Amino acid sequence: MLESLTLFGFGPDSWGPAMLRAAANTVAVAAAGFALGGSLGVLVAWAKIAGNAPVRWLAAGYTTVLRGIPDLLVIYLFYFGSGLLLTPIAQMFGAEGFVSLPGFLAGMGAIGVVSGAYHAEVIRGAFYSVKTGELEAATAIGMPRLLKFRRITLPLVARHALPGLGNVWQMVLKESALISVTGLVEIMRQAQIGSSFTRQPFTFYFAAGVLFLTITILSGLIFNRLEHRYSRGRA
Amino acid sequence: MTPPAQPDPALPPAVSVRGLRKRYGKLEVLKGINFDAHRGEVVSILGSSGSGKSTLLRCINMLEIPEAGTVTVDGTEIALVTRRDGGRRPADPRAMDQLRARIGMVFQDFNLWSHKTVLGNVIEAPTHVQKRPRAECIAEARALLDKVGIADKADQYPSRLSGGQQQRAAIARALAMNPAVMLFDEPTSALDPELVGEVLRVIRALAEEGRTMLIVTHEVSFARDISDTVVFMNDGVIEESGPPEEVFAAGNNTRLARFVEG
Amino acid sequence: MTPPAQPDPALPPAVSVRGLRKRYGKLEVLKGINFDAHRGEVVSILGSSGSGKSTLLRCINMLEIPEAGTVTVDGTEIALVTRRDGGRRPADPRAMDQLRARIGMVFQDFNLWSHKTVLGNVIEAPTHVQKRPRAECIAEARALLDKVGIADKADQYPSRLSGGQQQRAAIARALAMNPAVMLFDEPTSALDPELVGEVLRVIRALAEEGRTMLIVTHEVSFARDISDTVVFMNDGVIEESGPPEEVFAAGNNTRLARFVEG
Amino acid sequence: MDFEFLSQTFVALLPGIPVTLELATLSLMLGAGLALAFAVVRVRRLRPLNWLVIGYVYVFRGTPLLVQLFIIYYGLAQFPEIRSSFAWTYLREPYWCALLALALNTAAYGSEILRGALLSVPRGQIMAAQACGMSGFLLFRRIVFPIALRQALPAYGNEFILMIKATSLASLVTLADVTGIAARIIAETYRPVEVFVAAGTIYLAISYGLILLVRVAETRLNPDRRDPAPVAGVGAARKEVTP
Amino acid sequence: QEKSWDTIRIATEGAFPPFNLTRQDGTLDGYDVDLSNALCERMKAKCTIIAQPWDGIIPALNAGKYDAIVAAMSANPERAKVVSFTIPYAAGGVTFLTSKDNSLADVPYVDTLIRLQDPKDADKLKAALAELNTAFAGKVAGLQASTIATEFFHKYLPDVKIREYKGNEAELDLAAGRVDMIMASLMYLSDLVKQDGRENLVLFGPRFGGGLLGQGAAIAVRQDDDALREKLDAALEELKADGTMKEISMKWFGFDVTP
Ligand SMILES: Nc1ncnc2c1ncn2[C@@H]1O[C@H](COP(=O)(O)OP(=O)(O)OP(=O)(O)O)[C@@H](O)[C@H]1O
Ligand SMILES: Nc1ncnc2c1ncn2[C@@H]1O[C@H](COP(=O)(O)OP(=O)(O)OP(=O)(O)O)[C@@H](O)[C@H]1O
Ligand SMILES: [Mg+2]
Ligand SMILES: [Mg+2]
Repeated sequence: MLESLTLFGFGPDSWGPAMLRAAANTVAVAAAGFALGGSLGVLVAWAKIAGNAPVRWLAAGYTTVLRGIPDLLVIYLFYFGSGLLLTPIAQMFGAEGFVSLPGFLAGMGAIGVVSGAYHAEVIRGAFYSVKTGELEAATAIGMPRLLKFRRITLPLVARHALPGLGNVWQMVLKESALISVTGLVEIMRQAQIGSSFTRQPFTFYFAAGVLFLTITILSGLIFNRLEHRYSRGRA
Repeated sequence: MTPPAQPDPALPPAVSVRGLRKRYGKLEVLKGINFDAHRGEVVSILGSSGSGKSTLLRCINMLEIPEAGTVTVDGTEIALVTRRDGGRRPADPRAMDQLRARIGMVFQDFNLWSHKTVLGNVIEAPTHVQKRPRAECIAEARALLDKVGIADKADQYPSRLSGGQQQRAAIARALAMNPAVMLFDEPTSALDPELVGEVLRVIRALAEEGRTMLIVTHEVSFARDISDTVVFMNDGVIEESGPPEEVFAAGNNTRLARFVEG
Repeated sequence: MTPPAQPDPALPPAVSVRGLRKRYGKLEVLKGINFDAHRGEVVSILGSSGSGKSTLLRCINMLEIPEAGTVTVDGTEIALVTRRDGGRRPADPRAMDQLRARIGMVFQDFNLWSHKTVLGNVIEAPTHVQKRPRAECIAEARALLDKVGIADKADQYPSRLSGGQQQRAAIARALAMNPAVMLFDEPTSALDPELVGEVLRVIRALAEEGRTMLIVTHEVSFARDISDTVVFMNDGVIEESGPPEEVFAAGNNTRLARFVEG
Repeated sequence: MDFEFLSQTFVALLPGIPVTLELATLSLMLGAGLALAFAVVRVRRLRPLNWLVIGYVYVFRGTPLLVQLFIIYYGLAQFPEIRSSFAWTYLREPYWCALLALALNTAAYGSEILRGALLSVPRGQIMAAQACGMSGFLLFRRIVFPIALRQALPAYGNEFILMIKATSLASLVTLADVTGIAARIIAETYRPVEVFVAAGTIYLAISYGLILLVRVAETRLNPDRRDPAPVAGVGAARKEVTP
Repeated sequence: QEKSWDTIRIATEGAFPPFNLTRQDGTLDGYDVDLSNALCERMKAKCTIIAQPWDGIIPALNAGKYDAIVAAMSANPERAKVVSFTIPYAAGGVTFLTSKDNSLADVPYVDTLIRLQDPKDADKLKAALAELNTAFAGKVAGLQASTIATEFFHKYLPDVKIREYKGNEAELDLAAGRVDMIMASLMYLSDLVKQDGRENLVLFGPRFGGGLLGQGAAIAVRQDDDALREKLDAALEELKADGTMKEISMKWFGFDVTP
């Protein structure tokens, strides 16, 4: 116990600040990826619900493939594959050598497209539990699509989707650990670095768990508030 | 009882329906409906349960797209285009929305927005569709809620209201847009006789302002009191239509007579 | 019209309500309700919207637990115990269930189970609460659906039904349990006059079989035709009760008179 | 891309499939049972169990599965008491540790999904059942659960697929599942993209089978949603019971 | 066009002390890092050193994320198929570790290098493997995946049960008794046993090198970057010759690892 205090306190030899910096990276890459995934998810859910056959087919392909393949593959493709794609483009513009996405962007992109598939499923499920009549009432009163979406559909869907989105956020948060192959120092990578330095893997992975738990508890508070807000008027 | 302002047949009809057909799967619900409603005219639609009355109202503002036929509102036909899969859709969604904003609708099952209070339900469309100043909308909404007798429920959520209160909130919501045409689907079903009288008075006042009204109702006496025209639907077609005195004249049509007798 | 079978006052009342009080937050909805309904008696409950009629029905089979007062069904008082937090709950849940199985209820907003077909809704309780053989239940259910005129909709899901069809499905569901007491919350609100007449006949037949019926309704003529007793509620109390001829006698009570006139 | 290498890798990965499938199936079954029990505890607020479950869910949703696996596998092993106890016969084995961690993890997620679904069952539908004399388990089994399941299914489908992929963490405690074998091939050949494509195909096939199963279940549970052709706009794609 | 290589991006793992490690403040340090800096100074090149986790260290090189890997990477034939190696800059071979209460602790530590494909060592190798095969009966080895140790077991001790770990967790399972031994680089293991709390760990068995174990640690570059490799080779020769390499080695290992 005392030993871990000196390990994670704030002295010069302490791993506390490093772990906190890593935690900030985790939150940043997860939040950016979650936001990207959320936007994608809304689009894809919408395509699945209201699209014509080819659009629905595409959307189904997307959610099936991205949920089905290992996340690490997506990250590899984003991180290593982006070079293959970007280098020729950059060289056309006169750049030299290799050009590819920085770790953070590659991670954010990978998390975004993967979590987009999960977002889409959650949102789709939530949409089906909204009463049609309430949406029809908005159409009947002459709301244009976007307005209806923003003022009526979104809040009603949010009410049902929030618990599921909470799950997706938790998933994304932890998926960020895989981003370390890109060299981004997030919590799990920092734990690995610390454990190899001190040769105390268990202590570091335990600390990583505590950090993750803290982040989830804090974000859980936000989700609870949102849930409360969107459940107003519920029978 | 004073008769409502006379509709003016010189103008084009406010709502004109021609050859409307709608089916759900194998079930043909509307089998070619034709009728006109003139400006300021109150049309009651009667008919047995399942005869397609709600479906007709829903087709008029294109909540359901009819397979065939046209709907013309205020001289403009609602243009539909045929999709590749054979279904149809509104040709110009923007124009469709603008039109819908001028057609108020009170649903049979109210469909109040559950995430908004009663007041929120009423001011939603005026503030966001018509983009009028919020304070003005609130003042008007409160007046409307007062008129339908639920001013004290303005800040409640719909799930906390009794059936009749929900119905009145739905009426207030439709009126708040100040629509030229109103579609009422059984607007008095959950109301007590006192309130039915109240709604009757409101509808009459609206008709005098020149608003056109299509009212689905089961209450023969209500229809008799309020309508310029009564339409009797049966099995997907209009079987009878005309001024109430004529339509309700005994022996006119056995099906209708049986219907009215109960 | 033949009067319904006479209720027998020698037996204990089928339903007896004493000092019933119910509040939602600050709003006191029921302010001490007392009344009896004898075996085979048809009691109509009238009252303006929001006066607490639906709440009263829900309290009778304890879907809402009243803050004070007792409900006695067939001589057995529904025992409530006070919880630590001050609320009350049924003392014996099993006995409560058995009692509820003998009280049929038709809700104002139907509440059909969305995951079951119409037939599924009707046979659910007979097969699983009464545990009767499925084939028998199905046969009975089909007969009931035929009686209310929606035999052709037996295999549809509730979301595909018109308002009146849903209401009839709900009535069939309640009847399928063959209950001794029936609570109807506006059973004819979505029905056309023809069907209202039909339901009136059904209710009369049920009364003749000795069933007790409490019917919330807005239709004065319906209440007049069908009831042995009319109860008029206003603002959470019973303001008037007695045989229809007496209650509806003009000038009896200004509030009621105004209510009936509309 | 080198297709010969790809197909060789594919064949080499095949023996991992049973391990992956077995871990996923067992942990999902165990987890779903626990999840349902936990969700009921939460919805009915059975104290003090309620608090325990809240804490449990927070911890298991709030930490990476990797950490959970580490703590169960390496953490518990640090205590000589455990190593000398009966439990060590199981905890000693990576397989049981992985199964335990996976099941506990999915139970936490599943219980949240089911809780949300249970809470979304319309009150009117429950009241209608109570009015018929249903209560307790009968009410739950016949009305509440089927309605909740319809709502929960898309989200639980996500969870199934996540678990298929989560089993890959078992390779970290030395199990030779598909990922475990893939990691070994990568270590020998340094061609991660090809190997991941081969492994990805396998995971995708498994997930796709699962998605099909879930879709069949969804249409069976929502017969009223089998509309012939959805009409105009988002709102018209389905019908729900009118309130 | 030909690159002049006056700027070079170098990757190291940053989690394999004392070769390379990351300090609390995020700075990289260790034998590899000091060596890299010395090399760059010698080549008059501007260098940036970045940390890259081991899993992706070779793919990222080939994807062009950086130009060279200096991460205690053994130059073995398998890897040489996908990257090209400079001359080795550290050699110590690989050996075994167990805990003192394990019967393997009785196998003596043989502080001489057995070269796998060297004909001179063929007899020694045969004898050693025979001895190990009997000693290892019923034992389990814990190895880090993607290392030469795994390949060694596959080829020379195929009957011994092994478990593969992603990182250095095999040490934990050695402590828990789930595995009986670890095989890793001598330089890494000899540093490990010096740490606090590892008093019950001992080295045992012979030291192996050469063959599939490679000639020792070398720098990896992309296969078509011959100019860079030659430049690095030249600089390494210089550092070897003038004793700089020995100096760095003494600082980090306490003994000379120069091949
Ligand atoms: N859950 C609730 N929370 C708060 N207030 C409620 C709730 N349910 C009902 N009320 C209020 O209680 C009052 C009585 O409601 P109730 O549904 O019993 O009326 P009712 O007599 O059935 O009216 P109607 O004829 O319109 O159906 C109403 O003012 C209503 O707003
Ligand atoms: N979405 C649907 N799918 C299939 N059939 C439907 C659908 N909606 C309505 N129907 C059927 O169409 C017919 C007409 O329904 P509609 O709601 O228009 O009747 P209505 O005249 O309004 O009846 P009520 O007076 O009972 O409200 C009914 O038989 C109904 O079952
Ligand atoms: Mg209708
Ligand atoms: Mg009511």
